[in-house]
Amino acid sequence: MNGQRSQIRSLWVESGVAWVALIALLALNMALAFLPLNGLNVAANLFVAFVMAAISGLFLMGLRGDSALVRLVAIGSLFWLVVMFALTFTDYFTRPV
Amino acid sequence: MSGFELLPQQASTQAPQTDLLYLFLVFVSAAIVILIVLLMLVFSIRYRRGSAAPRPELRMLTTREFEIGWTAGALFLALFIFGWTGSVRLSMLAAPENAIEIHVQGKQWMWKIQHPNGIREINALHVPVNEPVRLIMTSEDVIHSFFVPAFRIKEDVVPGLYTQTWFKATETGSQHLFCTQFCGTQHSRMIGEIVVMNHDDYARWLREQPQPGDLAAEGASLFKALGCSGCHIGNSAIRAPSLAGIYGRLVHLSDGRTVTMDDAFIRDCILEPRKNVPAGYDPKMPSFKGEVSDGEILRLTAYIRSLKSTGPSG
Amino acid sequence: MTDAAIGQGMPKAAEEPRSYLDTESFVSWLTTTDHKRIAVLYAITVTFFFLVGSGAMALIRYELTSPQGNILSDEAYNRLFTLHGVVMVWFFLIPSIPAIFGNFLLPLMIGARDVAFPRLNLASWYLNFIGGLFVLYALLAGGVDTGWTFYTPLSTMFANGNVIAAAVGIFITGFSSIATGINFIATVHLLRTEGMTWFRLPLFVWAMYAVSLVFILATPVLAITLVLIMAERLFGLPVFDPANGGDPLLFQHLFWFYSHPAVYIMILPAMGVVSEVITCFARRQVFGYTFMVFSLVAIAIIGFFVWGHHMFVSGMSSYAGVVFSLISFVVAVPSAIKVFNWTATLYRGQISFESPMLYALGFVGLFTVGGLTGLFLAAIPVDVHVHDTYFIIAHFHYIMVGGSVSALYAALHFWWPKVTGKLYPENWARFAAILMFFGFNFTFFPQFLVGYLGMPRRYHVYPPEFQTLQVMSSTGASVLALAYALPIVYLTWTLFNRDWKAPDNPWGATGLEWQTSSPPPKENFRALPAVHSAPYHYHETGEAPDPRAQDEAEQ
Amino acid sequence: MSSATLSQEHADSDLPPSEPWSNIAEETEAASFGMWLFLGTEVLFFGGLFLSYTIARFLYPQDFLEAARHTDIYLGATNTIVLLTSSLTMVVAVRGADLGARRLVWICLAATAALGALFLTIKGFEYWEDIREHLVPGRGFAVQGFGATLFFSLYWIMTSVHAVHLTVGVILIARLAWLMRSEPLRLPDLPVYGLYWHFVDTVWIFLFPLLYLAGRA
Repeated sequence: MNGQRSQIRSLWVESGVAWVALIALLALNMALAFLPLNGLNVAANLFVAFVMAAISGLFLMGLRGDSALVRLVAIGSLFWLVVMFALTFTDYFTRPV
Repeated sequence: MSGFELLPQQASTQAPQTDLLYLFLVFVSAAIVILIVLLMLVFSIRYRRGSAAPRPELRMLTTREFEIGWTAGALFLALFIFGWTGSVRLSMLAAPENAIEIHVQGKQWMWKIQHPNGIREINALHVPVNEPVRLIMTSEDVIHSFFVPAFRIKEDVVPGLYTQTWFKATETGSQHLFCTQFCGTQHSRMIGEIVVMNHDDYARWLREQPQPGDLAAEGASLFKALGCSGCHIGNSAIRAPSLAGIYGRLVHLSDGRTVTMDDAFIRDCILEPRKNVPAGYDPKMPSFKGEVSDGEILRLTAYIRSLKSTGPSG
Repeated sequence: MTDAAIGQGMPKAAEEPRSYLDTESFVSWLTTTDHKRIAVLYAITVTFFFLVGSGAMALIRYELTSPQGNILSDEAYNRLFTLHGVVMVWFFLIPSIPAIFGNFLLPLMIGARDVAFPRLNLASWYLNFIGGLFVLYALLAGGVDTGWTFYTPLSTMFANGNVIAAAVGIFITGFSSIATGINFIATVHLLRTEGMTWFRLPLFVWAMYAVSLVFILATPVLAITLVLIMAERLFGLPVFDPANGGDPLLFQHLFWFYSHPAVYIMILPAMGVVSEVITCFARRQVFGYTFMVFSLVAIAIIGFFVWGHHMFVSGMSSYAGVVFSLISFVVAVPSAIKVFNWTATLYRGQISFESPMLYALGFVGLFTVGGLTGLFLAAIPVDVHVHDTYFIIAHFHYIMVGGSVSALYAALHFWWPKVTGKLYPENWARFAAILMFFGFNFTFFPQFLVGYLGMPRRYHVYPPEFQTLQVMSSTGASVLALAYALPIVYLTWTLFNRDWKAPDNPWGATGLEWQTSSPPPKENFRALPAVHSAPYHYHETGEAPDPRAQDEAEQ
Repeated sequence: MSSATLSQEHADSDLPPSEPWSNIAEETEAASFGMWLFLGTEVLFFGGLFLSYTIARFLYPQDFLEAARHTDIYLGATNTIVLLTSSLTMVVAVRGADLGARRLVWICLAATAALGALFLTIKGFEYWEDIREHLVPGRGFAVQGFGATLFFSLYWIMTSVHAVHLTVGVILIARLAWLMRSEPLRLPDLPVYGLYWHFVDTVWIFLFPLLYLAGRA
């Protein structure tokens, strides 16, 4: 049972590191939102959000250790999302104002 | 008219171009369908079960060559048709400079037409033959679509958006106008006619219409009545951009965008002034959303267009 | 090799295996997790909705025989074509081949005992059924008059009908599609039997795999679009409403992001069916198997990039239109490859002409016409003229009815012995197939002509010069209705007649589904088969048909 | 399943897989794969909302951002912390099951459900405030401009769609926590719940900057 206890402790430590990183990034994101970045705020905010999502995906959802198949599903859905945005914006970017 | 004509009347400059493409596609399609059907028939008969035809093994390599061959052939054909149709489309996009400008408003379930001199029609449009006509269209309620089969033109008429199309009629006579975007209960009754007249008849028709005072003049009185003139005149107390001679020019906005001052932009400025603040000005103008109708916006736009660089008078 | 000889290769015990049809009780059907029974449940509901949609169509065609629009009121007509579209798209065509034949055959073809998530599979049927009830309620409680496309702002701010109930129904049934898609993908990835490598999968399985990709990637976008419609209509939270600054074209982008791929949901399964049938009756390995596989997947993927060709005249930027036009031309290529390959499969075959084969050959012809007229719609100047006219109606009915429904009937006749253990009167079936081909062309070819002449769709009052062609079309429709009804009658009849018992493999086909009994036992195979060869091992050089089943080892 | 034999943790390896799987490891893998496919679906489901958001913001850049300042950043940030913490308890619950720590698993699951419920409570309070401040588009809407209307339309739709997802998660996980007091620990569904929960949190990770941080600079 002692072995189990130390395993549980290292589980808390490992997961806790991810949690601390997420909270820190949240704080960073809030700070970035208030800085006068000349309209780049949204880019900075979204970049930090992507990093947070990556931590969540890789460490919490276990993509790090998952099969190539599962990773393909994750990447595939993001690819389709990009297609949806890109082709819709071919319209909005070229519309006469 | 009998029901057995295969093409509608060609009554605009676009019509023969569209029909040429159409007939080319019909030809290509027919050739392919005949080829496929013929092959299927021949194989079905020759290789019917139990027939004496020899059936030696197909070599793998032959299969590959065939596959690559018809993939490449289909791709080439597709790209060729795209190149042709795409360039026809782009060349037909812009209306000629000297086109007559007609405003079209769709409304459940009628077409409201306004000529540049203010003459209004409902469910009918009179135009001269051999002159380009540009249609600037918007809708008061739902999406409609302006379709004249004889001209081979169609464009949706969208609320909150100005869409455009144009035509140059080549035949006199009356043509169908259909709404082709389903717009509610009486969609199939939202029809009208385009009457194409020769120049003399058109001039006579114009003379016979009651003269409602032209759009720009109506716009000028609205411009005062709505209080626009309080700010948009050069020497007023509140600093607002002068509108003199501005139509068709480029405007720099405070968020760094540059836009052309056109009908859609003027409409936007009236309804949503805070979205488009010109560089160097404060966002002070109130929104006129709900206070002006689409018809009034048309008149205001006509007025602004009529302003020369001297500035609005009185 | 004859049927009997194939039978010897099977582990056939002395006692007859219990069939999945041997029923304990009615409740056991409603709580079943057996993919074969779920397929039968789907078959019942899909047939019901087919009849509902056809009934609406009959009234529409009757109304269109007269140009004055004096048989039905404006409202009634609008509600009928909306009903026809909604029911036929979401409750007939989309579930038809995947949910009936996909469910039944996919595990059998790959040598599995069931799909990966049997309970989810049952849930998908209930979702489809409940969604259908909502739509029927919408129909009875006032109807919907927006067209199946639900364009805003008509659907949100102006239409009087029961848009919410219909949208809820479609939303719910969307999740049934998603559940089916997830199930099929997981099943193909994880449950293939020993030796069933990816490139030994029958093309029907590949088609199901491709269509599942579309199910799971396109359907959610429809779902969220319907949520936005409901929010706008029910709670006054505008997103598309131009009176509040929304952009109605955004709705069209989202809607067609789903609905164009949805066309491929309807045609990809049909392609899979036809590949099975043609190879079997031509006694021939499919021509260019790998090209067939890649073109299926290519259609599923590129099909996502072309939705803008529904919007050439919508007010969308003309430059975006050119981009979408280019991609739309490109997606024609894999479809062309398939047509050429089916034709070439006949070459040097041993062709016989049983009814499934007649339906399949009819499919190839009608699909070719439908596909080629698609080029007209990708060509912008032509599309500007024919958009929203009867030309479009004719085009997509050639794909969905001439294509998908022909293939559905091919599948029905091909696998009827396997599903029910019954044969059917072959000559009646051949007659129905031929009648359908001619009835179909008689109905829909005139619509190409009347469309190019300029008759808009969704008109029930129309200029009299279009009447001749409309009457022709309505006449053809009654022939077509007969051709659709006939098989339903004689197939149902065989169910109640003891004389039509089918052998396990009546066509001498090579797929694994034919190597088990007809109808299959509950557990599909007494022992899971191992696969030793590529599919469609009919004959290589032989002068006589010499099929080798997939689970038969090479001599 | 007879719970009498399975209440002992050592009986886990004897847990019979359900049809059509031949062993529990395969079934677990398949369940996770199925959930990943569903999450792929969800990406496009929320993608439609994010696209609508992007277009509205693109059409009315100024109004849109000004309206965004009316959201309550403190409650939003608190809720983000609550959700991130629930992610922590969730991941400990899922991995704890592999270690055979039953108490840890069900307590962490209960904590996850409780944190989810806390999020919903805070969100409900925030909604109540929003309504009091007339931030609902329609009659009496407090903010001017098309962009503002669209922003708040999307604010309400996006947050409530997210809240519905979260509610489903809270109910399922609360039920699971209850079951986990006696069910076999190596339940093939357990990682599936974890994936769903983390995904819903990840959606919020994007909603927070878009709805609460926009326009603050």
